[in-house]
Amino acid sequence: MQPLTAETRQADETAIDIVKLNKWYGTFHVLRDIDLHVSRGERIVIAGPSGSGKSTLIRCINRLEEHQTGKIVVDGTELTHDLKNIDKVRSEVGMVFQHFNLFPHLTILENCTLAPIWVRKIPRREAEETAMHFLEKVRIPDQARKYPGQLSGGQQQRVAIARALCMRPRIMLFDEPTSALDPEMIKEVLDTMIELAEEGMTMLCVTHEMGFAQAVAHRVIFMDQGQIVEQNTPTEFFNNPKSERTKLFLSQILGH
Amino acid sequence: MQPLTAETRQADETAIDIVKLNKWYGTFHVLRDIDLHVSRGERIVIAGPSGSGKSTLIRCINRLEEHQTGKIVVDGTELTHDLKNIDKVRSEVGMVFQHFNLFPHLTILENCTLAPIWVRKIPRREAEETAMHFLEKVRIPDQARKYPGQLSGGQQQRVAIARALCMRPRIMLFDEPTSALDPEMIKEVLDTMIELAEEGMTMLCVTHEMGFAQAVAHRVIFMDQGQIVEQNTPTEFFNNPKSERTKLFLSQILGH
Amino acid sequence: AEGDTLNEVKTRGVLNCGVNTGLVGFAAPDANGNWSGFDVAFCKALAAAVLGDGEKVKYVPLTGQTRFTALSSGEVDILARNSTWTFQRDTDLKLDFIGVNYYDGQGFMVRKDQRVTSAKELNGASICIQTGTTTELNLADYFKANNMEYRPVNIDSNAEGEQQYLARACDAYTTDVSGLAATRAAFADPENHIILPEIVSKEPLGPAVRHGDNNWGDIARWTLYALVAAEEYGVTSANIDELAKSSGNPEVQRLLGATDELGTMIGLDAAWAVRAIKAGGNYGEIFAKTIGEETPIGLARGLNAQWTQGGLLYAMPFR
Amino acid sequence: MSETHAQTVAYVRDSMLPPQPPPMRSSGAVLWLRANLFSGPVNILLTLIGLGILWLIFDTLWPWLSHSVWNAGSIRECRQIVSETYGPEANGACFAVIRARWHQFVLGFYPQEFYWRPILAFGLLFLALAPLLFGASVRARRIVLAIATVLTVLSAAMLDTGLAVLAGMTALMLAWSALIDARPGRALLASLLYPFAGVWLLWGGSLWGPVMVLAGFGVGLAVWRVAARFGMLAVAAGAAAAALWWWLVSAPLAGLLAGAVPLRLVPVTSDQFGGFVLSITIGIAGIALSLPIGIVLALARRSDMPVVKMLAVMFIEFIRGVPLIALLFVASLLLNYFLPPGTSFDIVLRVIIMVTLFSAAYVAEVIRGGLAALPRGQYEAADALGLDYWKAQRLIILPQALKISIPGIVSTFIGMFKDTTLVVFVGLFDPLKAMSDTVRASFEWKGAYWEPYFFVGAIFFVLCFGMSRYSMHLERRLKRGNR
Amino acid sequence: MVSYPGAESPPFRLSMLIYDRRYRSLTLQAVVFILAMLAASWFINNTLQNLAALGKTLSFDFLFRRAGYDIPQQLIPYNSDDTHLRAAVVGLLNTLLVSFLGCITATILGVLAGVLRLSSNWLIARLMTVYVEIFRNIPLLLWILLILAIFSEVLPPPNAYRGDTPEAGMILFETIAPTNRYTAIPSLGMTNSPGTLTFGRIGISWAFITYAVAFVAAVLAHRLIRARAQRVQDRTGIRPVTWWISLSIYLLPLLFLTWYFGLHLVPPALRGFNFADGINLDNSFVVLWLALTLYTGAFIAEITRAGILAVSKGQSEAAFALGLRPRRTMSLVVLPQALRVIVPPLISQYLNLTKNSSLAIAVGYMDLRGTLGGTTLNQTGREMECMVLMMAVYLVLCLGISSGMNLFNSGVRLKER
Ligand SMILES: Nc1ncnc2c1ncn2[C@@H]1O[C@H](COP(=O)(O)OP(=O)(O)OP(=O)(O)O)[C@@H](O)[C@H]1O
Ligand SMILES: Nc1ncnc2c1ncn2[C@@H]1O[C@H](COP(=O)(O)OP(=O)(O)OP(=O)(O)O)[C@@H](O)[C@H]1O
Ligand SMILES: [Mg+2]
Ligand SMILES: [Mg+2]
Repeated sequence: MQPLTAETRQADETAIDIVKLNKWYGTFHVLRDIDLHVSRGERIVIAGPSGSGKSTLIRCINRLEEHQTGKIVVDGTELTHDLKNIDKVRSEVGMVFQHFNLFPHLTILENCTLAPIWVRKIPRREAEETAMHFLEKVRIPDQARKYPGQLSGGQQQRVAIARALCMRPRIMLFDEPTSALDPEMIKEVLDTMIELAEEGMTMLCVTHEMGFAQAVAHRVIFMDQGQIVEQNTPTEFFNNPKSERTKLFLSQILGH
Repeated sequence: MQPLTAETRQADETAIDIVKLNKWYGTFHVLRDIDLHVSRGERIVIAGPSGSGKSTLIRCINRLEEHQTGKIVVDGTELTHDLKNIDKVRSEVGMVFQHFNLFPHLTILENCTLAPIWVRKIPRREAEETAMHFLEKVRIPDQARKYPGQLSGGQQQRVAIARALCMRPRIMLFDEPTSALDPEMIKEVLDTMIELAEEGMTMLCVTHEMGFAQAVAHRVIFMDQGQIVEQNTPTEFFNNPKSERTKLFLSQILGH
Repeated sequence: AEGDTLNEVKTRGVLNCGVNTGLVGFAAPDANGNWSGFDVAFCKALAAAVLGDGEKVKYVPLTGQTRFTALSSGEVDILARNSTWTFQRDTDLKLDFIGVNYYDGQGFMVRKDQRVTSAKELNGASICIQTGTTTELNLADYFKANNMEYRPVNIDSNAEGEQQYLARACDAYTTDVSGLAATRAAFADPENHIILPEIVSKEPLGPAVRHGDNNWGDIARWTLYALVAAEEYGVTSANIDELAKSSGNPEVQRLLGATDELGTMIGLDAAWAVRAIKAGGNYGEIFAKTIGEETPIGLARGLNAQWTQGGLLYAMPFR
Repeated sequence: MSETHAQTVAYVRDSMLPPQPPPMRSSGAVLWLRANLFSGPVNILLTLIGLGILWLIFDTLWPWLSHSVWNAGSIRECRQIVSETYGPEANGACFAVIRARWHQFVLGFYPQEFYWRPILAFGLLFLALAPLLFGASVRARRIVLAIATVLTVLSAAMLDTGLAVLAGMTALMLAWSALIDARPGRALLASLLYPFAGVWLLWGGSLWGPVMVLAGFGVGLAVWRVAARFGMLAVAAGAAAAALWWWLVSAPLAGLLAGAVPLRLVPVTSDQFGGFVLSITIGIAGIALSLPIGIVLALARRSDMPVVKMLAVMFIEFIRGVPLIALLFVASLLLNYFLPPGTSFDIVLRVIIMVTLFSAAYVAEVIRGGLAALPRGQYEAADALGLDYWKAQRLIILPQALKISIPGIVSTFIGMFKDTTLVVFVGLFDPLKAMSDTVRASFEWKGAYWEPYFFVGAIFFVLCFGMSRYSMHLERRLKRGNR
Repeated sequence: MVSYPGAESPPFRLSMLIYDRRYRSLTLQAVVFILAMLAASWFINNTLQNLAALGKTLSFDFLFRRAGYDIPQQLIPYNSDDTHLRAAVVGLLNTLLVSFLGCITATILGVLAGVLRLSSNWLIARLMTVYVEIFRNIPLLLWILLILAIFSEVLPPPNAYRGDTPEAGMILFETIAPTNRYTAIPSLGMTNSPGTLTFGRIGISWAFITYAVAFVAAVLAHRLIRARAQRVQDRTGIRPVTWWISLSIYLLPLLFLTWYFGLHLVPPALRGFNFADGINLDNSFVVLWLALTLYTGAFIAEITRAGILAVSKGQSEAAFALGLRPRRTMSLVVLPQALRVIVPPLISQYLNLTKNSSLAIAVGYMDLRGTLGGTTLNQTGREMECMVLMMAVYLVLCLGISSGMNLFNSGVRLKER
């Protein structure tokens, strides 16, 4: 709504800016000097061996984890200890978890309208309309009155995506969204994500689904031991890995 | 040790002989007129839809379930109510469960030595050596002092295999040994089983891992509604199924 | 502090009176929860004197163990629960006994077929005793002094004591003689039980108030004396209205507020004593109605007769 | 691989076998006996022992029960009737004492003409609880409502309640039931009003008292709503407003209103409470008050703020480390010392406070277990959606944690309800000991030991067993997951 | 705190007290702490004022005054001339005694009932269910009163044992006389007593010490034998039979000492009103013990059952599949796992039992509440001091038990990833 001055445009074009991010668990150094700049509309896939800090990085972006040094600026708001900033960032950033984390005591529709109603203070009627819109988008509008326990894993994960979208976030984070699913269901979820990607949503996605990465990512980031080891376009990354570790990793995941 | 007369040779070449086996749960007829002859060294994969009685059949063989009519002869011993026979059969037959069923309060090594010491009355030292031997075989000798809870699923299942092997059984039964595992771990376990197969162990395995079946099975048995519907060599079974049900089933599991 | 209790009671409109949880004749609720008995009658008289209505009493049943604390913590305004006046209670426990309404002594009850005739023969006996009472201490002292042994069977209430004694879980039941009589009276076969002649202690029972509020103590004390004096001068609930108008005895006139307004000196009105006496009658009437020889309890006046009759009851002069 | 066996194995079933009935082995009474009672020497021995025990119990209880007398004026009469009918040696129960005094065990010294009030109060309790406890199944709820209504009106009718009052009761209960059935959302609100109605019915007095207390909550809520933007400050402001209301406004206003419209029931004081009315009042007040306190304590104990956590731990461990009797003695002996000089309030209220604190500590531990059982993912998902701490607790965490904890909470409640018998030791008339003693203190019923225990025990058993069955039913329903 | 290289902290602003996560928590805690302190000081202030108004002061002097009352059951010598403190200790020991014995018997009963509830015997399983449900759903107080009534109404008075044709007879070879006051059991007598060791007023018989030493030695020897058997098994795989050696290690010294000291039972005999010579176990004690046992046993039965059911069926199946016999499966696989589930709630039942023992008040058993919180409180009027002291003792007891439980828990927790 504001006229785009040079500065706001600058901020407007940057979705996430991470500078010299460091994080420790106790004395264990999980994230080491991470620098990452994500532009609006960019889609990034993060890969790497288990324990390399991918989840931690993602979770730092909406402050599910606190970082110790460095700077994270999300959509123009710097993440500090200030609660207002944290709230602001969280309502701008949607997150989809590996294990869905739907609220089992609420119906699908209630899952989707809860945050809009209580955080965004949107009237219930309106929130429900939005929710149905996104449920249609993930192709399960008919399940709206059911409870999460009654859906299959793939459906649940799609609900989780819809739930995040209902807050109309500018950025979506995915932490291995398909790895807890049975093979048949993976495809449903990936399809939904690809559709989202096509709409130009800014996305950060931790995943090992290489097909997905090839299809939608602008950039693939490879992490190991808490550091970004390599980043590149998907084609380059898969066909022409530079570092030894990346090669080793790719041979493992593609091998099996 | 005995000279091989015609009879003992006969018995010696037959590992399991099942004749007209029928079993009911209450009034529910789970196993219907099962006839199955397994020769020594034979490797059989049992497949079939859920609830078709695969597990029940396997569990009848080492008398975890009682059958009502018919005859089961394992390694020359008929399973009756006679406790001695049951003990004998059980110490000849190793079993690996879907959910591993390791003893969580004992270390890996203790899990493996418990039965040899208390059932076979083997000196501890010797039992431990055997256990280490088999743990090496499943490639986790370094975990021997840990507790099951500290291992990954794949490692746990391999321990379960080692535990069964420590009793030096002549026959191994597997009940969906990989279906509770994450995809990466399935391979570890299948590799171990293939190795076993190569050593000529008699094996009955309930599984839906078709790659495994193709690679090691002599015979695939397809069950439905408590009956053996079709059996054939893996190649024939997969490429040229005869019965309608088999075709339907194969289209489902291979489709995904 | 001074004057507080009276004001509190007046504003509250109800007198909180601590009574026994159930001792027939002294204080016990009937099937409808109406309390009656010797101690209850005193509560009523006091309430009538202070509040003008003998029914404005809330009875707070107290066990032997909770009674004094209930009084000191202010839960009750007065404790009318057959409690013995002792030095320690009067001083260390910070209570004020306002007088004696029943002169009692501790005795023993045994069954006749035991052929015991004296407490001195009770060596080695099991004796039922209510915990938290002076009888517990007296018993210990008595047996010690006589170089005898006994097995205490501790009980929590009179009802339980009765049950244990009747079941022969103890050879003797000890408590105040009045209590023994009341208990025995309720037996199916009172004739088979005797109360031994030894009285092992003096048990002057009386109502008590908290230390520190002397005015309230005065009110309670003189209400008690009013009841006693009324008997002495022949004032009864029947003739009191008449006497209040026409008595020739100056003491009675003062007592009944016809001449001197004694009541105002203690913060009440002139007719306080009239109301107190009318509530349940004078001391003698109350005694006769609740525990006297006509009642199942069947206690003789004995020590509790007026001093003029050879007893110990002696009201201080109303002057 | 498979060449050795290839030729022999090919097999296709052409027709499926139909299921057969099982062979005749697993049915028949003799077989059942054999399998369940006499399946081995150990089992035969056990069965014989069991039969022996059964016989022993039967042999002692049956003559006593079968020779029972229901119509007599006193225990002596009872004994006479028994020995006349069944011979001099016979021993029979004298349930006449229950017949004569049952109202005393149940209703204590509550004034006879107002018996309908406690009965209505407890009848309404079921209506209040129905939407909470039996919300899942419409049928179960209707059954409970119908039974509660019919029983309430019936028992009131049996106790000589006036026709007008009866009609009023019936109308009220039917209307409320209809509300529950038609508008469950509204019914929940009505349930919230119940405590005030219950208090008014039981203790009587002016209706304006409870209404003013209720209004205080309304005022607090309104202030909080208005100031909601300020977060935590709003809560403080709401609490302060409510406190001010109760402290300054409510009493005079209530007096004023009572002057204008005297909605009054005859007051009944706590010393007239006794028997099961007392137990149930203490029990229900205790659980209703201890739940919120327990929740706060549980949250505090799981808090990551060390001071808050430490205070909660200290409180909980202190309460749990001390016998209830000691706390009751504190209520009766010491509580007055802790309050400003001159305050002295009802012993029943004091006992309720202590019982509340006591069960709050246990409830807190149960709820803490429920909270711990929730997966971390639930907290994280709530965080990620931008819900703040209190919203997350209220909307996401507590509904789930409480659901998990219901069985534990119910068993805490059962324990507490049983413990209400201990109030006898501070001079209150509990149904078990004090009431029995009182009844036995009368000349007619002296010596009736067993019958009162039998009667009171049976009522306790029915109530507690009912509750425990209910919680088991819930447990099963919860295990099946969310529908 | 660990400090991190390059961690900078922004300047402090007042609004951070509420909006900064770190400070907000501090603010909140400060507020809560101040409120708590205010409340506490308010209570304390009130108390002091009230006490002052009554002219009472807090003082524990009364503990050292003469108690003046007798206690029926005493584990250490006590008479009415002793101090209130000693009376309180006698009461505490009585509490401990009934709690300790109650825990043991309740465990035995409860475990038995719990296991039998799972028995395949229909009748026994039902009977146990009935037992558990009846005892769990009726107040403990009723059980205490009921059992007390049974004891005092049904059992004969000592008098009934008198005369040539007594109405009642002693049981168990004329050694035990249950009466409605106490159960008279034989005491131990010695013809060849080695004397006693005395500490102040507490005496311990040398014979007892000798027995204790012999028993401890036997336990140690038994352990050695077991260890040796284990070694033999480890070496050869076959466990030697040792039970008869162990048995004789326990029994032989016992028999020898008994012979040497001339130890024998002295049966109770009726003298005057009561039995003498033997030991009289007061009914108040026996009734409380029995009621606590039956009541807590019902809860323990449930715990046991749940614990056994908690071990998944897969565990015993796996053991069967390995050829282990049911008995071995129970002892090697199921029980060790069930114990982990059983012990924590079991301990909290022990806590409950200990606290419930304060219901001694209903039978007049002189426990801690009966002495310190009962007669002493009443005679001295020191309610504040007595209650505080009594609650402190219970608190210490309970916290002691539950910290023991925590130790056990952390010791046996299953190792997880
Ligand atoms: N709360 C925690 N406390 C201590 N260490 C932790 C914590 N959470 C994660 N870690 C450690 O931090 C490292 C990085 O964890 P992270 O979950 O980010 O890895 P990841 O790359 O997402 O791995 P995966 O593919 O297994 O999910 C791991 O070594 C992990 O053990
Ligand atoms: N203990 C039991 N009591 C009654 N019915 C049982 C029992 N165990 C299994 N069944 C039933 O017997 C049938 C066969 O069960 P079984 O476990 O052998 O099937 P399965 O072929 O192994 O299936 P899955 O692939 O799901 O493991 C199923 O219908 C099952 O519901
Ligand atoms: Mg991760
Ligand atoms: Mg199966």
